[in-house]
Amino acid sequence: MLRDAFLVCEKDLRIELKSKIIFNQVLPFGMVVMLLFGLAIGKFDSNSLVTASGSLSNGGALKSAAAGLFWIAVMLSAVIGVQRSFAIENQDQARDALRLSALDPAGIFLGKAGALLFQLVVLEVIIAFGAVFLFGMHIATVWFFCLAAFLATLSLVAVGVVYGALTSGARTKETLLPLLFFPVIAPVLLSATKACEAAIAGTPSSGMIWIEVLLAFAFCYLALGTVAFGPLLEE
Amino acid sequence: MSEVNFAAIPQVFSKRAETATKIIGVLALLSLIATVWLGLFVTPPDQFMGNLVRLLYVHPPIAWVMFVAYGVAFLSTLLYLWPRTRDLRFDRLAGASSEVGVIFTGLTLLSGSIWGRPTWGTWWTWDPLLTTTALLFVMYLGYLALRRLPGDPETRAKRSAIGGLVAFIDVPIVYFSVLWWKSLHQAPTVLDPVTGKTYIHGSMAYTLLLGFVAFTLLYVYFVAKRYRLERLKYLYDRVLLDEAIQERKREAADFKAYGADKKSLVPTAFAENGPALGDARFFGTEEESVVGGGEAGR
Amino acid sequence: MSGYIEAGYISVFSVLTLYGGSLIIRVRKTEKKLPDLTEEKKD
Amino acid sequence: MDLIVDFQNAVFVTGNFPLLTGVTMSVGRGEIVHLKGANGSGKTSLLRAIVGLIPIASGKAVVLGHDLNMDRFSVREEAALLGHKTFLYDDLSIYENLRFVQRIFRKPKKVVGLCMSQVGIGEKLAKTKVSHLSAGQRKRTSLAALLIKEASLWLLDEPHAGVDEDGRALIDGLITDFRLRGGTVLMASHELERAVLVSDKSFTVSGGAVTDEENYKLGNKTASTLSLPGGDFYSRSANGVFSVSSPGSGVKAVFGGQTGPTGTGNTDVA
Repeated sequence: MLRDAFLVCEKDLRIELKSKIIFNQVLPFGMVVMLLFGLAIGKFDSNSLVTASGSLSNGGALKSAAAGLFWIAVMLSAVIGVQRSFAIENQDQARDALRLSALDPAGIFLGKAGALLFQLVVLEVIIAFGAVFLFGMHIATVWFFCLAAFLATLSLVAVGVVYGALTSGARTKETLLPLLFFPVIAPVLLSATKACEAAIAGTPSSGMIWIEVLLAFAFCYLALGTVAFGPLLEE
Repeated sequence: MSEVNFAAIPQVFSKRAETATKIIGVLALLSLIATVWLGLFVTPPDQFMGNLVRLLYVHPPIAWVMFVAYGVAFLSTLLYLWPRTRDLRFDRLAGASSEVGVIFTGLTLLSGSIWGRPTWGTWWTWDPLLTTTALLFVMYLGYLALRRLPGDPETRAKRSAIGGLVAFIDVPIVYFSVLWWKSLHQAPTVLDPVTGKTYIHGSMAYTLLLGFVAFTLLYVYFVAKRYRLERLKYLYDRVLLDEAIQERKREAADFKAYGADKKSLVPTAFAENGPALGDARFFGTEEESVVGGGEAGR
Repeated sequence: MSGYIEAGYISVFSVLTLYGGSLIIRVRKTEKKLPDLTEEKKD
Repeated sequence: MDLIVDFQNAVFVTGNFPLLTGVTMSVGRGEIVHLKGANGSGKTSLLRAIVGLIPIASGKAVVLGHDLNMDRFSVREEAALLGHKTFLYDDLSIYENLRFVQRIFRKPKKVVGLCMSQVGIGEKLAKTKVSHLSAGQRKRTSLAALLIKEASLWLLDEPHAGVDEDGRALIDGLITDFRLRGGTVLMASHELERAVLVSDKSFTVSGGAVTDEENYKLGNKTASTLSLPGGDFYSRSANGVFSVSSPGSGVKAVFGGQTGPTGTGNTDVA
């Protein structure tokens, strides 16, 4: 199973290396979202408008919402990442090739999830830097931020790959995936935001409970995906 | 015409079940009328909430039905997934119950919001229960959309079961995370209008109880109807499928008779039957071999 | 009574009526597509 | 002769559409079967059904000894499907695609180069992204993938479509070569002359069922010759006997006639 996972993961990453779709399209999309947040929310922040002379003075509204905005940007990018991950399998019916390959479905699930995890983590690092620059986000406890982000991404990826496979055969997959994905992922958004706020404030102990929620979530959905992926491929 | 042997199809809704559904429907209607009458005109206003207490006879029963509906849906999903009890009936029940559940979730939010406005002064508050309910509403809308995707019944059932399971695992996680979220923040104190501060008068208690009974009966009636609808659709799709099979067999027979040059070889079943679902697994009409058989399908 | 109560009752029961009505109509319609089904299953 | 494919009134359905309405057919080991039929008659579905990609609705279907009613998965490891689509990842090069296949099936690495040279893909071409390839080159790539799998049953969906004359000769050569090694082939093809050249018999598919069977071995086809990748010649005589011969050592194998496929060195039929 792990061998199969490794194979699929390597294949997906190699495709990304060649096509650079995530890098060239999804990442800029995340950036656009960040900028739009700045425009939409920064506007209400009278301080930053009035003191236009004080070059980088970003005001309270954006700064206090930075963690949440960061995660919304990541989630929006994640949906596109999931769609891309399954678009790969749908081109030229490669999905049939996977079915014919007699690879372990659990391995395929873990492999696809692993590749997506890696891509999303890279994406998050860059978006996080964006948040630091654009929103004036200052992370006091970096390791805690990283831990929370990793666990949250694990959950995003697990749910994403399950729903990606669930909808990838459908004609309406582009619209259906976000509808299914976002409500289910809501607790992850909440927990990740709270944990990251704790990291920003430099009080990891207060964010520990959210790490637990994220852990529980990631565990549940990774287990479910591993078990359920076989029937999902057989559509 | 179709060759489906209806006698061979196991009938789920017997005459008795249908009569029972009708009786439950009538009972539900009568008890609802009684609840409304008692709630609006007979019971006295509450000493704290005044006339607003009259929403008490509607909102909690609806919320209760919502929980029952999702509970039933979850149980039947589990029963479907469990290999020993795997049966399309459970899939249908899960679908029916969650659709009714979505309706009642919408009503819970609606009536709660209408009640909340005069009581708390706000249409909406980020209370754990409210937030969870709202997310539940969206989540199950997605689940219903997933159920509507085409595919043969077994595939659809499996797909929906997995989707439903994902959604259901989420419910407690959502609830507790929102609970902790609010308790970490200083939550605006939301008073629960049912507990503590309200004296439940004798007639009020009976009316509330009647409300619970009435809405539960309504739920049963709705689910029975919805289940029946699903079952009928399933049978109808099988009729369509059967016709499509006969059509194709005729095609094969034509081929035998007229040879490869005949134009009509392009399958017509595609064009004539729109997208619908069916399952040949239970067909009783496949006995005769097509190969070498020109008699098929007339 | 304040308008909230009327609004609550009317909205709840109209939604329920609409849903129930559409359900009954849909069942009827599908039954009509399968005429022999509902007739024959008495025995 | 042991049966590789044995279908008895097998029905395969997707959604409300009956892909196959009751197929009865049997294919023995070492047979090359040509599937004829109009577009939409069910040839592709039949091939996909054999390899276990479509759930069986009713009837009996045994492929390579696996009952599809019980197990649709074991077949997939032992049979190979050359689809109408090529099952390749557009963004990877030919070599990378084939490496993925080779690693999936746990074959030694050198097999990739071997199979590429067998289908005439040079080293330079191997580094090209699949999305840049022509239809013919894609077909060759998926043929190489087919070879890498080393299956005992080939299911070829329109192998001759979109391929130039050299490519067709290559495909026919590969099929014949495969037959020499005891392989079984089912091939859907509209290219009648080419299919007749390599096949033993044909099934006609219409209305989602096999409606006719014709035995090519019984003859009255014109004689023709085909050169194989190794320099051997493959020929088909007017009475329906196939033979493989090499310029050096004479006739290597003979098929057809009354005896069915026979092993190397059997030269007495013609």
